[in-house]
Amino acid sequence: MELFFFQLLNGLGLGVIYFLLSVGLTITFGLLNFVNFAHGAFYMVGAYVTFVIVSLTGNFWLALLIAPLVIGTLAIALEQSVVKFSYVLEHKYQILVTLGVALMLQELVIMIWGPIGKNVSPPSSLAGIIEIGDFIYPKYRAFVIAFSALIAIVVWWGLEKTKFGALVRAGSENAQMVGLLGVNITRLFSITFGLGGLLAGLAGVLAAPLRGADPFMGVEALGIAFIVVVIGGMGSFLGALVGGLVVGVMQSVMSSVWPEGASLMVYAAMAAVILSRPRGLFGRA
Amino acid sequence: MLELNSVNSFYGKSHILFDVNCTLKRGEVLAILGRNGAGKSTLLKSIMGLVDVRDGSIHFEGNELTNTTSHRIAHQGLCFVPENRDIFEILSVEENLYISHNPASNWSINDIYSLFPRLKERRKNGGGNLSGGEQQMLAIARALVNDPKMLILDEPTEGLAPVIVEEIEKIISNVRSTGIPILLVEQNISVCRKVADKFIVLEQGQVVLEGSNQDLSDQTEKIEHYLAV
Amino acid sequence: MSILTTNRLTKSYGEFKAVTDVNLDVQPNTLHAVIGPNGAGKTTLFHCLTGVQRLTSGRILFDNKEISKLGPEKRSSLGMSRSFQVTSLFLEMTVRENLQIAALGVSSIDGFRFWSSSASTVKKTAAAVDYALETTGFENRAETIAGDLSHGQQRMLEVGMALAQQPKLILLDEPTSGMGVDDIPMISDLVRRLTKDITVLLIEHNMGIVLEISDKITVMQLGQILVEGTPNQIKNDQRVREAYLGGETEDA
Amino acid sequence: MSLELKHCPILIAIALAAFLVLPSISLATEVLIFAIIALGCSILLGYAGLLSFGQAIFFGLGAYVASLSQIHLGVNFLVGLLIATAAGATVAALVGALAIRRQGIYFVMLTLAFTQLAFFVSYTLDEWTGGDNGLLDVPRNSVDIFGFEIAIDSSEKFYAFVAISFVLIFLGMIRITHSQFGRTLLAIKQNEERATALGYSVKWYKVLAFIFSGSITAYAGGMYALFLNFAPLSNVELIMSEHILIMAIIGGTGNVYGAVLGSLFLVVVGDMLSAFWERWLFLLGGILILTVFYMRGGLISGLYGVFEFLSQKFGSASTQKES
Repeated sequence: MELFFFQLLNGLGLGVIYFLLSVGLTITFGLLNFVNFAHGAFYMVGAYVTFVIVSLTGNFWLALLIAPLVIGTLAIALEQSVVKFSYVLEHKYQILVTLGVALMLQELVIMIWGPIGKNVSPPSSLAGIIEIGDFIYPKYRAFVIAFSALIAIVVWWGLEKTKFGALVRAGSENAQMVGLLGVNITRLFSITFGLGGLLAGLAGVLAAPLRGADPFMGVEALGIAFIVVVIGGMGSFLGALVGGLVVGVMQSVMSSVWPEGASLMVYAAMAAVILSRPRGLFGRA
Repeated sequence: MLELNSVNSFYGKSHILFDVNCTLKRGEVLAILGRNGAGKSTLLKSIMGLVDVRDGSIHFEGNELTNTTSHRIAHQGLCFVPENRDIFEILSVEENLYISHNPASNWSINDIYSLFPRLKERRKNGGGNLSGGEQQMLAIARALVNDPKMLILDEPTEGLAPVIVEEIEKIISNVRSTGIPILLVEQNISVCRKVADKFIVLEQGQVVLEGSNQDLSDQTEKIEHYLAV
Repeated sequence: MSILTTNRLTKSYGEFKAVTDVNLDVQPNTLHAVIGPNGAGKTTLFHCLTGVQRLTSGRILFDNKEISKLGPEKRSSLGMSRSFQVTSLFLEMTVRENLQIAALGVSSIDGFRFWSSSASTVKKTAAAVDYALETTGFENRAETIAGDLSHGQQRMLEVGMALAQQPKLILLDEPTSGMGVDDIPMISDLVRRLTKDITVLLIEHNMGIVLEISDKITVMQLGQILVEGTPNQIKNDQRVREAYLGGETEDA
Repeated sequence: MSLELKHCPILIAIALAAFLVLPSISLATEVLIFAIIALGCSILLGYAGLLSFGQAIFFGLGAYVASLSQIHLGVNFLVGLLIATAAGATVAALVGALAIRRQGIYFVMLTLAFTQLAFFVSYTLDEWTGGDNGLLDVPRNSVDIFGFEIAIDSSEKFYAFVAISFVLIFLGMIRITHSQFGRTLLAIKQNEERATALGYSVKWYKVLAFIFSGSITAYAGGMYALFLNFAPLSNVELIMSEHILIMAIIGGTGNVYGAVLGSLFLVVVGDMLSAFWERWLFLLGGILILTVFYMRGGLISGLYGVFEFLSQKFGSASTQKES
C-alpha cells in the first residue's frame, strides 16, 4: 500500500512535468494549428542548459530562473528564422520542417556535450527526504510537485484572466478576426510559440536532477507530449493538465507492476483515444 | 475619408471585382447592394486587407491601405463586422468586448452595456450561447469599443427578427450621428431606405448603379431588377 | 414517373433545423432549379442529396431506389453525379485525365487495376470522355493542365466531369459562381442542352439564368419550400419577391 | 510491356554502377536495399499523399520474420523472405486500415503511436526478438532445388541477389505507379473529396497503397537482416521511420528514381561523412528543411531540372523548333 502511494506520488511528479512539457505544444497547436516536432528538443536543451549553469555556478536556482528564459529566446529565434515560414504549408511539410529542426538541435547538443548523458544534482537544500510519520519522500520530488502546481496555476491565470490569454484563446478560434481587431497576429504567434518553448524548457530544468540530461530525451519527451496532448485533447489547457497527470500516474504505477509494459500501455492508450475519440477528453470539436 | 480607386480583386485565380470606385465622407452611410455572389463581401474584404487587390488603390484619410495587413488597417480605425459575426464562442460576452477594447474609444464597455442592456444581462455567458440577434449586437459592440473611425458592416440584419432589425437600424443612425461613416452591405432595401445616404449596386463585380437615398425609392424597379426577380 | 423524390427530408444541427420537411419531385429530362436567399437551406439540401451529409429524418428515392443512407461514392455509381460550388478538380492533371478519372469512378474495379498499364484501362472510357469533351467544348484543350485553365473554363470542366460519368441525374451546385459576365451564357447554354439526355437539378443564385432556362423552380426560404412552379409563376409571385428583398416592397 | 522494357536497362545499369563505382560491395548492397525501402515510403507519401511514421514497423517486422524463419523454421532464405513479405503485407493492411480512419495530423500521430507500440512489443518479446540485443547470428539457409543447392554464402552472391530483387521490385512498382491504380492514387492525393464524389472508395485505395508499401519494405527489411546476419531492435525505432522518410523526401517522392537518389545520398554520403564527422546528421536536418522549402520534388527534380537546362542550352536547335 505504501509502495502504491509512493508510486502514485511519483506519478504525480512525473505528471506535472509532463503537463509543463505538453501545455506549450497544445496551445501552439490550438492557436496556430501547427504541430511542432521540435518541441521535445526544447525540453532537452532546457536540461542541458541546467547542466551547464549548475556545473559552472553550482546554483540550481539560477538555472531555474535563467534556463527557461534561454529556451524561450531560442524558441522565438527559431520561430522567426525557420518555423514561421512553414505556417502557410500543409501539415505534413510543417512536420518535416520541425523534424529537421529537432534533428539539428539534437546533433548540435551531441557535438557540444557528447552522446553520453550528464548528471545534474539537485540543490543541496532539497537533497534528502521528508518524513511524514512513517512515510518518506525525496525532498526534491516534493518540490517539483509543488513548484509545477504553482506554475500550472500561473499558466491558467495567464490564459484565463489576462488580455493576452483571452487573445490566445480567441485566436485559436478565429485568428483572422483577432487580426481584424487590430492585433498583430504574427507577433501573438511568436510570443505564444516562445512561451510554449519556455515551459518545455522549464520542464527540462525540473527533470534534469531526476533523470539527468541526455541527447535523446527530446525524442522521448516528444512522444510523451503527443500522448498527453492526444489523450487530453489538442488545444486544451485542461486536457494537458489531466492528460499529463493520467499519463504520469499510469506510467509510474505500471512500472512497478509490469515495467516493460508501461510505455506499451501509454502508446496503446494514445492509439485507442485517436481512434475512438479523436478530440480527446477536453478538445474542442 | 474612404476612397476606392478602380479596385480589382482576386480570389486565387478568379477575378472578382472589376474597377470598383466609391467614396465615403464623414458621417455618411453608403449601402452596397447586389445579389449573392456579386462581390459585395469581397469589396469589404478588399478594404480590410483580406483579399488580394491586384490593381487600383484604397485610401483612408489619405493613408494608403492597399494590401497592408489587416491589423494595420484595423489600427487606422476601420472596424469590421463580418457577415457571420465571428463572435469568439469560447470567450464570454465581456471577454469579447475586453479583448477589443481600446481606451481611446468614445464607447467604454459600460457605455455599451447601457446601449445594449441585453448584453449586460448576458455578459458572463459564452459567445456561443447567444442568439443570432445578440451575436449581431455583440459584434457591433465589439467594433464600437475598438475606437472606430469608420464602421464596416456586412449584412447586419440578415436572418434577424424585425424587432431586432429595427434596433440595429437605430444603432446605425446613432453611430452615424457621431460623425463616424458607415459602409453597409445590405440586401434588405427597406433597411437601406431608412439608414443609407447613398448606395451603389454591384453586379458581377462591377458597379452598375449608384445614387442617393431618394433614388432608392424612385428607382425601386431598376434596383429590384438587379437584386432579384 | 419521377427520377428523384424526397419525402419530408429534414436536416438539423443540434436544435437548429437547416432543412425541414422538404418534398422534392424531379421529373426525368427536365431542368429543375432550387433557389432561395442566403440561409434558405439550399446547400444543406444539396449535401443531403449527394450524401455528403446524413439526413436527420425523411427519405430520398432515386430511380425508385431508396438512397437515404448511401455514401457519396455509392450514389455516383447509381447514376447520380454532381459538380462542386467551389471548383474542385485534379489541378495537376490534364483536362482529359480529369475526365478519365471521372469516367472510371463509376465502375468499382477499374481504378484498382495495378497490374496493367493505365493505357488499356483508359480505352474503355474513350466514348464517355469524348462525349464530355464535345459537350463542354473542350476538344481542343484536352491536353491542357486543369490548373492552367481560366476560371470560367474550370467551371465548365467541373460540369464536364459530372458528364463523363454518363449519369442519369446531374446535380449542379451554383455552376456560375464566380464566373465573369461573358462566360455565363456558355454555362447556361450547356445546362440547357443537357436535358436532352439527362435530368438536371440546379442550385443557383443567379435568378436571371434560372428563370431563363428552368422547367420547374423550387423556391426555398428558412429551410422550407416557399413556392414551386414554372418560371412565369415564380416571376410573378409576391412571396418570392419578399423573400429576396425583405418586407415593404408592396410599392414595387 | 514497352514500359518495363524502357526501364529495365536503366535499373540494371544502376545496379551494375552501384557495384562498380561504390568503394565497397557492402555499401552497394546497402544502397540497393535502402532504395527499395525509400521506394516503399514514396508509394505512400508521393502517390497516396500519406505522411507515415510507420515504415519502421514493416522494416523491423520483415527483419524479424525473415530471421526467425531462418533460425526456427529452417526454411531457405527465399521462402523466409516471402514469409516476411506476406507478414509485411498483412500488418500493413491492418495498420493502414486503422490509421486512415483519421486524417491530417491525427493520421500522423496514429502511425507514430503504432511504431512506438511495435517497438515496445519487440522489446517486451525478448525471447523472440532478443530484446535490446537484437537477434544475433541469423543464417542464410540455402535453397535446394532438385538436389541442386544454391547458397548465397559470399558477399558477391548476396549482392547479385539483392540486385535482382531491386530490379524486379522497381519494375513492379513502375508498373503499379503507371497503372490506373497509380493514377487514381494521385487523383486522391490531389483532391480526395472530388475522388469520393466521383465514386471512388478512397479508403480501399489507401489500404492497398499501404499493402504495397508494407510488403516491399518488409522484403527489404528481411534482406537487410540476412545481409547483416543480425536483426537489431533499432530497426523498429521511431528514428528508423524518420530516416526512411528523410531519405525518401530528399531523393524525391514523385518518381521511383528519387528513392534511388535518396538512398544513395543517405547511405553513401552518410558513410563518407561519418568517417570524419560523426555528427553529419546535423547537416541532414538542415538539408531536410531546405528540401521542404526550396525543392519539394527532392534531388530527382533537381536532376531533371539540370537535364532540362542542359538540353535547352546544348540541344536548343531541336527543342526550339518544336516550340
